[in-house]
Amino acid sequence: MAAIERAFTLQVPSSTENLALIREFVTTVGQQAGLTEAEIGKIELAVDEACANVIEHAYGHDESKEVIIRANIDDDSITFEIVDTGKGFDPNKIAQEELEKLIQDRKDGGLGMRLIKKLMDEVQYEIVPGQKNELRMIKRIRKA
Amino acid sequence: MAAIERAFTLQVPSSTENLALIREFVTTVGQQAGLTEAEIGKIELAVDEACANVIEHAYGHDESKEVIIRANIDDDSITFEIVDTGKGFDPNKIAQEELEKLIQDRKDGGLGMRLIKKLMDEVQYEIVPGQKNELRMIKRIRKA
Amino acid sequence: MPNPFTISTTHQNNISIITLDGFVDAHTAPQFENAVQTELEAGNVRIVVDCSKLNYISSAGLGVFMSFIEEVRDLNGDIKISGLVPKVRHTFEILGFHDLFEMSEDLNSALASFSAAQSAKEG
Amino acid sequence: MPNPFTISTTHQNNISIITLDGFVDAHTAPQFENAVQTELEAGNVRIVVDCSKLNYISSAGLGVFMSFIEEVRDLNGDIKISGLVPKVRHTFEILGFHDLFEMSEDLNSALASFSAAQSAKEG
Ligand SMILES: Nc1ncnc2c1ncn2[C@@H]1O[C@H](COP(=O)(O)OP(=O)(O)O)[C@@H](O)[C@H]1O
Ligand SMILES: Nc1ncnc2c1ncn2[C@@H]1O[C@H](COP(=O)(O)OP(=O)(O)O)[C@@H](O)[C@H]1O
Repeated sequence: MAAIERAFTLQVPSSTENLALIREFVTTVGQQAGLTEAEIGKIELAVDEACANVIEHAYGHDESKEVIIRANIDDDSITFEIVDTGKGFDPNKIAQEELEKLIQDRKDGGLGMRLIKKLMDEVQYEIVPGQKNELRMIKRIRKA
Repeated sequence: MAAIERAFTLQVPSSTENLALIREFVTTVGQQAGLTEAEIGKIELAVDEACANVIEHAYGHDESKEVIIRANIDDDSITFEIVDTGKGFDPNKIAQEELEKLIQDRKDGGLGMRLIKKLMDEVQYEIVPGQKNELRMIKRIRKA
Repeated sequence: MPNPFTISTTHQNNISIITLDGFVDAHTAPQFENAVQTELEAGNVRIVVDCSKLNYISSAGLGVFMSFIEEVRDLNGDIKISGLVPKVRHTFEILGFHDLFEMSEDLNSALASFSAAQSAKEG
Repeated sequence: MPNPFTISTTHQNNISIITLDGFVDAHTAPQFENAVQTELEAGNVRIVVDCSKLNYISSAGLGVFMSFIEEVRDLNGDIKISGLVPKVRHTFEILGFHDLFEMSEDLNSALASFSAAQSAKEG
Protein backbone atom coordinates (compact mmCIF):
# COMPACT_ATOMS: atom_id res chain seq x y z
CA MET A 1 0.00 0.00 0.00
CA ALA A 2 1.33 3.41 -0.95
CA ALA A 3 1.97 5.87 1.85
CA ILE A 4 -0.89 8.32 2.15
CA GLU A 5 -0.08 11.55 3.86
CA ARG A 6 -3.01 13.02 5.68
CA ALA A 7 -2.97 16.73 6.48
CA PHE A 8 -5.12 18.56 9.03
CA THR A 9 -5.18 22.26 9.83
CA LEU A 10 -6.94 24.19 12.57
CA GLN A 11 -6.91 27.97 12.75
CA VAL A 12 -8.51 29.77 15.72
CA PRO A 13 -8.37 33.20 17.36
CA SER A 14 -5.46 33.58 19.77
CA SER A 15 -7.36 33.01 23.01
CA THR A 16 -6.87 30.44 25.74
CA GLU A 17 -10.60 29.78 25.39
CA ASN A 18 -9.71 27.81 22.23
CA LEU A 19 -7.20 25.47 23.87
CA ALA A 20 -9.97 22.94 24.55
CA LEU A 21 -10.84 22.84 20.84
CA ILE A 22 -7.17 22.54 19.95
CA ARG A 23 -6.89 19.52 22.26
CA GLU A 24 -9.97 17.91 20.67
CA PHE A 25 -8.38 18.44 17.27
CA VAL A 26 -5.11 16.83 18.37
CA THR A 27 -6.93 13.91 19.99
CA THR A 28 -8.85 13.14 16.80
CA VAL A 29 -5.75 13.34 14.65
CA GLY A 30 -3.98 11.03 17.09
CA GLN A 31 -6.83 8.54 16.95
CA GLN A 32 -6.72 8.55 13.17
CA ALA A 33 -2.98 7.96 13.27
CA GLY A 34 -3.62 4.88 15.39
CA LEU A 35 -1.77 6.12 18.47
CA THR A 36 -2.45 4.52 21.84
CA GLU A 37 -4.44 6.45 24.41
CA ALA A 38 -1.28 7.19 26.41
CA GLU A 39 0.45 8.59 23.34
CA ILE A 40 -2.58 10.65 22.42
CA GLY A 41 -2.41 12.15 25.92
CA LYS A 42 1.19 13.17 25.23
CA ILE A 43 0.61 14.92 21.91
CA GLU A 44 -2.49 16.59 23.36
CA LEU A 45 -0.43 18.10 26.17
CA ALA A 46 2.55 19.03 23.99
CA VAL A 47 0.40 20.90 21.45
CA ASP A 48 -1.57 22.60 24.24
CA GLU A 49 1.69 23.85 25.78
CA ALA A 50 2.99 25.08 22.43
CA CYS A 51 -0.24 26.92 21.63
CA ALA A 52 -0.54 28.40 25.12
CA ASN A 53 2.95 29.85 24.61
CA VAL A 54 1.93 31.38 21.30
CA ILE A 55 -1.24 32.88 22.83
CA GLU A 56 0.60 34.27 25.87
CA HIS A 57 4.12 35.05 24.77
CA ALA A 58 3.98 35.56 21.01
CA TYR A 59 0.68 37.43 20.89
CA GLY A 60 0.19 38.66 24.47
CA HIS A 61 -3.47 37.58 24.46
CA ASP A 62 -4.27 39.73 21.39
CA GLU A 63 -7.38 37.91 20.15
CA SER A 64 -7.19 39.50 16.72
CA LYS A 65 -4.18 37.24 16.05
CA GLU A 66 -4.60 33.63 15.01
CA VAL A 67 -3.09 30.37 16.11
CA ILE A 68 -2.48 27.87 13.33
CA ILE A 69 -1.87 24.20 14.02
CA ARG A 70 -0.91 21.89 11.17
CA ALA A 71 -0.83 18.14 11.65
CA ASN A 72 0.55 15.58 9.23
CA ILE A 73 0.17 11.87 9.52
CA ASP A 74 2.42 9.67 7.45
CA ASP A 75 3.33 6.00 7.62
CA ASP A 76 5.42 6.09 10.74
CA SER A 77 5.03 9.47 12.38
CA ILE A 78 2.77 12.35 13.18
CA THR A 79 4.09 15.89 12.90
CA PHE A 80 2.66 19.07 14.39
CA GLU A 81 3.69 22.54 13.25
CA ILE A 82 2.70 25.62 15.17
CA VAL A 83 3.67 28.89 13.58
CA ASP A 84 3.45 32.35 15.08
CA THR A 85 4.47 35.76 13.75
CA GLY A 86 5.26 37.24 17.15
CA LYS A 87 8.49 38.83 18.33
CA GLY A 88 10.26 35.50 18.63
CA PHE A 89 12.73 34.33 21.27
CA ASP A 90 15.85 32.24 21.59
CA PRO A 91 14.81 28.80 22.78
CA ASN A 92 18.41 27.99 23.75
CA LYS A 93 18.53 30.93 26.12
CA ILE A 94 15.50 29.81 28.11
CA ALA A 95 17.01 28.64 31.39
CA GLN A 96 15.79 25.21 32.43
CA GLU A 97 15.89 25.50 36.21
CA GLU A 98 15.42 22.54 38.51
CA LEU A 99 11.90 22.15 39.84
CA GLU A 100 13.21 22.72 43.40
CA LYS A 101 14.70 26.05 42.35
CA LEU A 102 11.47 27.16 40.62
CA ILE A 103 9.55 26.30 43.78
CA GLN A 104 11.98 28.22 46.00
CA ASP A 105 11.62 31.21 43.72
CA ARG A 106 7.82 30.85 43.83
CA LYS A 107 7.67 30.77 40.03
CA ASP A 108 4.39 29.82 38.40
CA GLY A 109 5.80 29.12 34.95
CA GLY A 110 8.76 27.72 33.10
CA LEU A 111 7.47 24.18 32.75
CA GLY A 112 5.94 24.21 29.26
CA MET A 113 8.98 23.77 27.06
CA ARG A 114 10.47 21.04 29.21
CA LEU A 115 7.16 19.18 29.04
CA ILE A 116 7.14 19.44 25.25
CA LYS A 117 10.66 18.01 25.06
CA LYS A 118 9.79 15.11 27.32
CA LEU A 119 6.54 14.32 25.51
CA MET A 120 7.64 14.37 21.87
CA ASP A 121 10.28 12.38 20.00
CA GLU A 122 11.68 15.37 18.10
CA VAL A 123 11.32 19.09 18.79
CA GLN A 124 12.72 21.83 16.54
CA TYR A 125 12.33 25.58 16.74
CA GLU A 126 12.95 27.71 13.68
CA ILE A 127 12.92 31.37 14.65
CA VAL A 128 12.98 34.17 12.06
CA PRO A 129 12.31 37.18 14.34
CA GLY A 130 9.50 39.43 13.16
CA GLN A 131 8.68 37.03 10.35
CA LYS A 132 7.76 33.65 11.69
CA ASN A 133 8.55 31.37 14.56
CA GLU A 134 7.91 27.74 13.86
CA LEU A 135 7.79 24.91 16.32
CA ARG A 136 7.89 21.46 14.76
CA MET A 137 7.20 18.43 16.93
CA ILE A 138 7.28 14.82 15.81
CA LYS A 139 5.87 11.73 17.46
CA ARG A 140 6.79 8.38 15.99
CA ILE A 141 4.00 5.87 15.60
CA ARG A 142 4.74 2.58 17.26
CA LYS A 143 2.50 -0.03 15.72
CA ALA A 144 0.60 -1.89 18.44
CA MET B 1 -17.93 47.49 22.95
CA ALA B 2 -16.71 47.25 19.38
CA ALA B 3 -17.76 44.23 17.37
CA ILE B 4 -15.04 41.61 17.33
CA GLU B 5 -15.21 39.16 14.48
CA ARG B 6 -13.85 35.79 15.38
CA ALA B 7 -12.72 33.48 12.58
CA PHE B 8 -12.17 29.74 12.78
CA THR B 9 -10.99 27.38 10.04
CA LEU B 10 -10.76 23.61 9.93
CA GLN B 11 -9.20 21.73 7.03
CA VAL B 12 -9.27 17.93 6.93
CA PRO B 13 -8.86 15.14 4.37
CA SER B 14 -12.06 14.42 2.44
CA SER B 15 -13.17 11.35 4.36
CA THR B 16 -16.38 10.66 6.26
CA GLU B 17 -14.10 9.56 9.12
CA ASN B 18 -13.54 13.28 9.77
CA LEU B 19 -17.20 14.23 10.13
CA ALA B 20 -17.02 13.64 13.88
CA LEU B 21 -14.15 16.14 14.18
CA ILE B 22 -16.04 18.60 12.00
CA ARG B 23 -19.03 18.35 14.35
CA GLU B 24 -16.80 18.94 17.41
CA PHE B 25 -15.41 22.00 15.68
CA VAL B 26 -18.88 23.35 14.93
CA THR B 27 -20.06 22.65 18.47
CA THR B 28 -17.17 24.59 20.00
CA VAL B 29 -17.67 27.52 17.67
CA GLY B 30 -21.37 27.52 18.55
CA GLN B 31 -20.58 27.49 22.26
CA GLN B 32 -18.24 30.43 21.85
CA ALA B 33 -20.94 32.30 19.92
CA GLY B 34 -23.25 31.80 22.90
CA LEU B 35 -25.81 29.70 21.04
CA THR B 36 -28.26 27.56 23.00
CA GLU B 37 -27.77 23.81 23.01
CA ALA B 38 -30.70 23.35 20.63
CA GLU B 39 -29.22 25.83 18.17
CA ILE B 40 -25.80 24.23 18.43
CA GLY B 41 -27.47 20.93 17.49
CA LYS B 42 -28.84 22.58 14.36
CA ILE B 43 -25.60 24.07 13.08
CA GLU B 44 -23.82 20.81 13.91
CA LEU B 45 -26.23 18.88 11.69
CA ALA B 46 -26.30 21.45 8.88
CA VAL B 47 -22.50 21.58 8.57
CA ASP B 48 -22.26 17.78 8.78
CA GLU B 49 -24.74 17.48 5.89
CA ALA B 50 -22.88 20.06 3.82
CA CYS B 51 -19.52 18.39 4.38
CA ALA B 52 -20.89 14.89 3.76
CA ASN B 53 -22.12 16.18 0.37
CA VAL B 54 -18.67 17.56 -0.45
CA ILE B 55 -16.99 14.29 0.55
CA GLU B 56 -19.46 12.13 -1.41
CA HIS B 57 -20.63 14.18 -4.35
CA ALA B 58 -17.92 16.78 -4.99
CA TYR B 59 -14.93 14.54 -4.34
CA GLY B 60 -16.35 11.01 -4.62
CA HIS B 61 -14.51 9.88 -1.50
CA ASP B 62 -11.10 10.89 -2.90
CA GLU B 63 -9.16 11.28 0.36
CA SER B 64 -6.39 13.28 -1.28
CA LYS B 65 -8.87 16.16 -1.53
CA GLU B 66 -9.56 18.44 1.42
CA VAL B 67 -12.68 19.76 3.06
CA ILE B 68 -12.41 23.32 4.34
CA ILE B 69 -14.88 24.76 6.82
CA ARG B 70 -14.70 28.43 7.74
CA ALA B 71 -16.73 29.83 10.60
CA ASN B 72 -17.20 33.47 11.47
CA ILE B 73 -18.81 34.78 14.61
CA ASP B 74 -19.88 38.39 14.67
CA ASP B 75 -22.19 40.34 16.93
CA ASP B 76 -25.46 38.85 15.81
CA SER B 77 -24.77 35.87 13.60
CA ILE B 78 -22.55 32.92 12.90
CA THR B 79 -21.63 32.10 9.31
CA PHE B 80 -20.25 28.85 7.92
CA GLU B 81 -18.63 28.59 4.51
CA ILE B 82 -17.86 25.26 2.94
CA VAL B 83 -15.99 25.42 -0.34
CA ASP B 84 -15.25 22.58 -2.73
CA THR B 85 -13.53 22.48 -6.09
CA GLY B 86 -15.54 19.56 -7.44
CA LYS B 87 -17.60 19.36 -10.60
CA GLY B 88 -20.40 21.48 -9.14
CA PHE B 89 -24.15 21.10 -9.57
CA ASP B 90 -27.27 23.20 -9.90
CA PRO B 91 -28.90 23.40 -6.49
CA ASN B 92 -32.14 24.64 -8.04
CA LYS B 93 -32.43 21.53 -10.20
CA ILE B 94 -32.28 19.15 -7.25
CA ALA B 95 -35.84 17.84 -7.00
CA GLN B 96 -37.25 18.05 -3.49
CA GLU B 97 -39.58 15.07 -3.43
CA GLU B 98 -42.08 14.47 -0.64
CA LEU B 99 -40.87 12.04 2.01
CA GLU B 100 -43.70 9.63 1.06
CA LYS B 101 -42.51 9.59 -2.53
CA LEU B 102 -38.87 8.95 -1.50
CA ILE B 103 -40.06 6.08 0.68
CA GLN B 104 -42.13 4.57 -2.13
CA ASP B 105 -39.12 4.78 -4.40
CA ARG B 106 -36.95 3.17 -1.70
CA LYS B 107 -34.49 6.04 -1.91
CA ASP B 108 -31.80 6.27 0.75
CA GLY B 109 -30.82 9.86 0.07
CA GLY B 110 -32.11 13.25 -0.91
CA LEU B 111 -32.65 14.58 2.61
CA GLY B 112 -29.47 16.54 3.23
CA MET B 113 -30.20 19.80 1.44
CA ARG B 114 -33.72 20.09 2.80
CA LEU B 115 -32.35 19.57 6.31
CA ILE B 116 -29.81 22.35 5.77
CA LYS B 117 -32.54 24.74 4.62
CA LYS B 118 -34.73 23.94 7.61
CA LEU B 119 -31.89 24.24 10.11
CA MET B 120 -30.25 27.50 9.05
CA ASP B 121 -31.61 31.05 8.72
CA GLU B 122 -29.95 31.75 5.37
CA VAL B 123 -28.50 29.34 2.81
CA GLN B 124 -26.73 30.45 -0.38
CA TYR B 125 -24.94 28.39 -3.00
CA GLU B 126 -22.43 30.04 -5.30
CA ILE B 127 -21.39 27.61 -8.00
CA VAL B 128 -18.55 28.34 -10.42
CA PRO B 129 -18.21 24.91 -12.10
CA GLY B 130 -14.69 23.52 -12.17
CA GLN B 131 -13.46 26.40 -10.05
CA LYS B 132 -15.25 26.51 -6.76
CA ASN B 133 -18.59 25.71 -5.23
CA GLU B 134 -19.35 27.62 -2.10
CA LEU B 135 -22.10 26.98 0.37
CA ARG B 136 -22.73 29.82 2.80
CA MET B 137 -25.01 29.23 5.78
CA ILE B 138 -25.98 31.78 8.38
CA LYS B 139 -27.50 31.31 11.81
CA ARG B 140 -28.63 34.40 13.67
CA ILE B 141 -27.75 34.61 17.32
CA ARG B 142 -30.76 35.19 19.52
CA LYS B 143 -29.55 36.56 22.79
CA ALA B 144 -30.91 34.50 25.65
CA MET C 1 -14.11 12.90 20.85
CA PRO C 2 -17.65 11.65 21.37
CA ASN C 3 -18.01 7.95 21.98
CA PRO C 4 -17.61 6.00 18.76
CA PHE C 5 -20.37 4.06 17.07
CA THR C 6 -21.37 0.56 18.04
CA ILE C 7 -24.25 -1.51 16.76
CA SER C 8 -25.65 -4.83 17.98
CA THR C 9 -28.59 -7.04 17.08
CA THR C 10 -30.48 -9.33 19.43
CA HIS C 11 -33.67 -11.33 19.00
CA GLN C 12 -36.64 -11.58 21.33
CA ASN C 13 -40.06 -13.17 20.63
CA ASN C 14 -39.31 -13.31 16.95
CA ILE C 15 -38.53 -9.57 16.89
CA SER C 16 -35.11 -8.24 15.88
CA ILE C 17 -33.77 -5.50 18.12
CA ILE C 18 -31.05 -3.38 16.52
CA THR C 19 -29.36 -1.19 19.12
CA LEU C 20 -27.54 1.93 17.95
CA ASP C 21 -24.98 3.42 20.33
CA GLY C 22 -23.14 6.69 19.64
CA PHE C 23 -23.60 8.50 16.34
CA VAL C 24 -24.98 7.51 12.95
CA ASP C 25 -23.55 9.76 10.26
CA ALA C 26 -22.34 9.23 6.69
CA HIS C 27 -19.38 7.33 8.14
CA THR C 28 -21.27 4.83 10.28
CA ALA C 29 -24.60 4.57 8.41
CA PRO C 30 -23.30 1.75 6.16
CA GLN C 31 -22.93 -0.47 9.24
CA PHE C 32 -26.52 0.28 10.19
CA GLU C 33 -27.63 -0.51 6.64
CA ASN C 34 -25.80 -3.84 6.76
CA ALA C 35 -27.45 -4.73 10.05
CA VAL C 36 -30.94 -4.17 8.64
CA GLN C 37 -30.02 -6.00 5.44
CA THR C 38 -28.81 -8.98 7.48
CA GLU C 39 -32.18 -9.23 9.25
CA LEU C 40 -34.13 -9.07 5.98
CA GLU C 41 -31.97 -11.76 4.42
CA ALA C 42 -32.71 -13.98 7.41
CA GLY C 43 -36.41 -13.33 6.84
CA ASN C 44 -36.77 -11.17 9.95
CA VAL C 45 -39.17 -8.35 9.14
CA ARG C 46 -40.29 -7.35 12.64
CA ILE C 47 -37.58 -4.89 13.64
CA VAL C 48 -37.19 -2.44 16.51
CA VAL C 49 -34.34 0.05 16.31
CA ASP C 50 -33.45 0.96 19.89
CA CYS C 51 -32.11 4.53 19.83
CA SER C 52 -31.88 5.17 23.57
CA LYS C 53 -28.08 5.35 23.33
CA LEU C 54 -28.04 7.20 20.03
CA ASN C 55 -26.88 10.78 20.53
CA TYR C 56 -26.68 11.97 16.92
CA ILE C 57 -28.15 11.11 13.54
CA SER C 58 -27.67 12.77 10.17
CA SER C 59 -29.59 12.25 6.92
CA ALA C 60 -27.37 9.27 6.10
CA GLY C 61 -28.93 7.46 9.06
CA LEU C 62 -32.45 8.64 8.28
CA GLY C 63 -31.92 7.34 4.75
CA VAL C 64 -31.46 3.80 6.08
CA PHE C 65 -34.89 3.90 7.73
CA MET C 66 -36.39 5.41 4.60
CA SER C 67 -34.96 2.92 2.11
CA PHE C 68 -36.07 -0.26 3.91
CA ILE C 69 -39.47 0.60 5.33
CA GLU C 70 -41.48 -0.03 2.14
CA GLU C 71 -39.93 -3.45 1.54
CA VAL C 72 -40.43 -4.47 5.17
CA ARG C 73 -44.08 -3.40 5.20
CA ASP C 74 -44.70 -5.19 1.89
CA LEU C 75 -43.59 -8.31 3.76
CA ASN C 76 -46.07 -7.58 6.57
CA GLY C 77 -43.31 -6.47 8.88
CA ASP C 78 -42.39 -3.09 10.28
CA ILE C 79 -39.43 -1.02 11.48
CA LYS C 80 -40.29 0.69 14.76
CA ILE C 81 -38.13 3.23 16.53
CA SER C 82 -37.76 3.38 20.31
CA GLY C 83 -36.15 5.56 22.95
CA LEU C 84 -35.18 8.64 20.93
CA VAL C 85 -33.43 11.30 23.01
CA PRO C 86 -34.86 14.80 22.40
CA LYS C 87 -32.01 16.01 20.18
CA VAL C 88 -32.24 13.01 17.86
CA ARG C 89 -36.05 13.01 17.94
CA HIS C 90 -35.91 16.58 16.70
CA THR C 91 -33.94 15.56 13.61
CA PHE C 92 -36.52 12.86 12.79
CA GLU C 93 -39.34 15.35 13.28
CA ILE C 94 -37.91 18.12 11.08
CA LEU C 95 -38.35 15.85 8.09
CA GLY C 96 -41.71 14.40 9.12
CA PHE C 97 -40.54 10.90 10.02
CA HIS C 98 -42.86 10.85 13.03
CA ASP C 99 -45.85 10.70 10.66
CA LEU C 100 -44.52 7.69 8.81
CA PHE C 101 -42.74 5.65 11.46
CA GLU C 102 -44.02 4.28 14.74
CA MET C 103 -42.00 5.71 17.60
CA SER C 104 -42.15 4.47 21.21
CA GLU C 105 -40.80 5.94 24.41
CA ASP C 106 -38.91 2.78 25.24
CA LEU C 107 -37.96 -0.61 23.90
CA ASN C 108 -40.61 -2.51 25.87
CA SER C 109 -43.48 -0.47 24.44
CA ALA C 110 -42.13 -1.08 20.95
CA LEU C 111 -41.89 -4.83 21.56
CA ALA C 112 -45.37 -4.86 23.11
CA SER C 113 -46.89 -3.07 20.14
CA PHE C 114 -45.54 -5.77 17.83
CA SER C 115 -47.02 -8.51 20.05
CA ALA C 116 -50.37 -6.73 20.19
CA ALA C 117 -50.46 -6.49 16.41
CA GLN C 118 -49.55 -10.16 16.14
CA SER C 119 -52.23 -11.26 18.65
CA ALA C 120 -54.84 -9.20 16.84
CA LYS C 121 -53.95 -10.94 13.60
CA GLU C 122 -53.90 -14.41 15.16
CA GLY C 123 -56.97 -13.84 17.34
CA MET D 1 -16.56 19.21 23.89
CA PRO D 2 -15.18 17.84 27.15
CA ASN D 3 -17.00 18.90 30.27
CA PRO D 4 -16.08 22.44 31.24
CA PHE D 5 -14.15 23.39 34.33
CA THR D 6 -15.72 23.82 37.74
CA ILE D 7 -14.01 24.47 41.06
CA SER D 8 -15.39 24.44 44.58
CA THR D 9 -13.95 24.84 48.06
CA THR D 10 -15.27 23.23 51.24
CA HIS D 11 -13.87 23.08 54.76
CA GLN D 12 -13.58 20.09 57.05
CA ASN D 13 -11.69 19.82 60.40
CA ASN D 14 -9.88 23.05 59.65
CA ILE D 15 -8.69 21.71 56.30
CA SER D 16 -9.61 23.40 53.02
CA ILE D 17 -10.65 21.02 50.27
CA ILE D 18 -10.39 22.48 46.78
CA THR D 19 -12.15 20.23 44.26
CA LEU D 20 -11.14 20.50 40.60
CA ASP D 21 -13.60 19.12 38.04
CA GLY D 22 -12.87 19.00 34.30
CA PHE D 23 -9.68 20.47 32.90
CA VAL D 24 -7.10 22.91 34.22
CA ASP D 25 -5.29 24.57 31.34
CA ALA D 26 -4.03 28.10 30.67
CA HIS D 27 -7.66 29.19 30.37
CA THR D 28 -8.94 27.84 33.67
CA ALA D 29 -5.76 27.92 35.82
CA PRO D 30 -6.41 31.53 36.97
CA GLN D 31 -9.60 30.35 38.70
CA PHE D 32 -7.60 27.67 40.50
CA GLU D 33 -5.00 30.26 41.48
CA ASN D 34 -7.73 32.52 42.89
CA ALA D 35 -9.18 29.68 44.93
CA VAL D 36 -5.82 28.95 46.58
CA GLN D 37 -5.19 32.66 47.12
CA THR D 38 -8.59 33.01 48.82
CA GLU D 39 -7.68 30.27 51.32
CA LEU D 40 -4.31 31.83 52.12
CA GLU D 41 -5.90 35.23 52.66
CA ALA D 42 -8.32 33.62 55.11
CA GLY D 43 -5.33 32.11 56.93
CA ASN D 44 -6.10 28.57 55.77
CA VAL D 45 -2.82 26.80 55.06
CA ARG D 46 -3.89 23.17 55.32
CA ILE D 47 -5.13 22.47 51.81
CA VAL D 48 -6.10 19.32 49.95
CA VAL D 49 -6.65 19.61 46.21
CA ASP D 50 -9.08 16.83 45.28
CA CYS D 51 -8.30 15.83 41.68
CA SER D 52 -10.53 12.77 41.38
CA LYS D 53 -12.70 14.55 38.81
CA LEU D 54 -9.80 16.26 37.05
CA ASN D 55 -9.25 14.73 33.61
CA TYR D 56 -6.56 17.06 32.25
CA ILE D 57 -3.88 19.40 33.53
CA SER D 58 -1.28 21.41 31.66
CA SER D 59 1.74 23.30 32.97
CA ALA D 60 -0.46 26.29 33.77
CA GLY D 61 -2.16 24.16 36.42
CA LEU D 62 1.09 22.65 37.68
CA GLY D 63 2.40 26.19 38.02
CA VAL D 64 -0.31 27.00 40.57
CA PHE D 65 0.85 24.17 42.83
CA MET D 66 4.46 25.22 42.33
CA SER D 67 4.02 28.90 43.10
CA PHE D 68 2.16 28.50 46.41
CA ILE D 69 3.79 25.49 48.05
CA GLU D 70 6.80 27.34 49.50
CA GLU D 71 4.68 30.06 51.09
CA VAL D 72 2.23 27.52 52.52
CA ARG D 73 4.98 25.38 54.01
CA ASP D 74 6.69 28.47 55.48
CA LEU D 75 3.41 28.97 57.35
CA ASN D 76 3.51 25.35 58.64
CA GLY D 77 0.80 24.32 56.22
CA ASP D 78 0.84 22.08 53.17
CA ILE D 79 -0.87 21.53 49.83
CA LYS D 80 -1.64 17.85 49.36
CA ILE D 81 -2.98 16.27 46.20
CA SER D 82 -5.54 13.48 46.20
CA GLY D 83 -7.27 11.17 43.74
CA LEU D 84 -5.21 11.71 40.57
CA VAL D 85 -6.45 9.67 37.62
CA PRO D 86 -3.61 7.89 35.77
CA LYS D 87 -3.45 10.30 32.84
CA VAL D 88 -3.16 13.37 35.07
CA ARG D 89 -0.82 11.62 37.50
CA HIS D 90 1.48 10.97 34.56
CA THR D 91 1.73 14.71 33.82
CA PHE D 92 2.67 15.42 37.44
CA GLU D 93 5.26 12.65 37.37
CA ILE D 94 6.99 13.68 34.14
CA LEU D 95 8.15 16.84 35.89
CA GLY D 96 8.97 15.20 39.23
CA PHE D 97 6.09 16.66 41.25
CA HIS D 98 5.63 13.32 43.04
CA ASP D 99 8.94 13.89 44.84
CA LEU D 100 7.94 17.29 46.14
CA PHE D 101 4.20 16.99 46.81
CA GLU D 102 2.34 14.54 48.97
CA MET D 103 -0.11 12.58 46.85
CA SER D 104 -2.85 10.32 48.24
CA GLU D 105 -5.08 7.80 46.55
CA ASP D 106 -8.21 9.44 47.84
CA LEU D 107 -9.47 12.45 49.71
CA ASN D 108 -9.90 10.63 53.05
CA SER D 109 -6.27 9.53 53.17
CA ALA D 110 -5.19 13.08 52.46
CA LEU D 111 -7.41 14.43 55.23
CA ALA D 112 -6.21 11.71 57.61
CA SER D 113 -2.56 12.48 56.92
CA PHE D 114 -3.17 16.11 57.94
CA SER D 115 -4.85 14.99 61.18
CA ALA D 116 -2.04 12.55 61.93
CA ALA D 117 0.55 15.29 61.44
CA GLN D 118 -1.47 17.60 63.68
CA SER D 119 -1.85 14.99 66.45
CA ALA D 120 1.87 14.25 66.35
CA LYS D 121 2.61 17.92 66.80
CA GLU D 122 0.07 18.37 69.58
CA GLY D 123 0.88 15.05 71.30
N1 LIG E 1 6.06 31.15 20.87
C1 LIG E 1 6.80 31.91 21.73
N2 LIG E 1 7.02 33.21 21.47
C2 LIG E 1 7.76 33.97 22.29
N3 LIG E 1 8.33 33.50 23.42
C3 LIG E 1 8.14 32.21 23.75
C4 LIG E 1 7.37 31.34 22.93
N4 LIG E 1 7.36 30.11 23.50
C5 LIG E 1 8.08 30.21 24.61
N5 LIG E 1 8.57 31.47 24.78
C6 LIG E 1 9.46 31.95 25.87
O1 LIG E 1 9.96 30.83 26.56
C7 LIG E 1 9.67 30.93 27.96
C8 LIG E 1 9.49 29.55 28.58
O2 LIG E 1 8.31 28.95 28.13
P1 LIG E 1 7.66 27.76 28.94
O3 LIG E 1 8.72 26.75 29.28
O4 LIG E 1 6.52 27.23 28.18
O5 LIG E 1 7.18 28.39 30.31
P2 LIG E 1 6.11 29.57 30.56
O6 LIG E 1 5.27 29.67 29.34
O7 LIG E 1 5.35 29.10 31.74
O8 LIG E 1 6.91 30.79 30.85
C9 LIG E 1 8.47 31.81 28.04
O9 LIG E 1 8.37 32.45 29.29
C10 LIG E 1 8.73 32.79 26.89
O10 LIG E 1 9.62 33.81 27.31
N1 LIG F 1 -21.10 19.84 -2.93
C1 LIG F 1 -21.77 19.19 -3.91
N2 LIG F 1 -21.17 18.89 -5.09
C2 LIG F 1 -21.83 18.24 -6.06
N3 LIG F 1 -23.12 17.84 -5.96
C3 LIG F 1 -23.79 18.09 -4.80
C4 LIG F 1 -23.15 18.78 -3.73
N4 LIG F 1 -24.05 18.90 -2.72
C5 LIG F 1 -25.20 18.32 -3.17
N5 LIG F 1 -25.05 17.82 -4.42
C6 LIG F 1 -26.08 17.17 -5.25
O1 LIG F 1 -27.35 17.38 -4.65
C7 LIG F 1 -27.99 16.14 -4.41
C8 LIG F 1 -28.90 16.21 -3.19
O2 LIG F 1 -28.13 16.31 -2.02
P1 LIG F 1 -28.76 15.93 -0.61
O3 LIG F 1 -30.08 16.60 -0.49
O4 LIG F 1 -27.78 16.26 0.45
O5 LIG F 1 -29.05 14.37 -0.67
P2 LIG F 1 -28.02 13.17 -0.87
O6 LIG F 1 -26.65 13.67 -0.55
O7 LIG F 1 -28.49 12.14 0.09
O8 LIG F 1 -28.16 12.74 -2.32
C9 LIG F 1 -26.89 15.12 -4.34
O9 LIG F 1 -27.33 13.82 -4.63
C10 LIG F 1 -25.90 15.67 -5.36
O10 LIG F 1 -26.26 15.27 -6.66
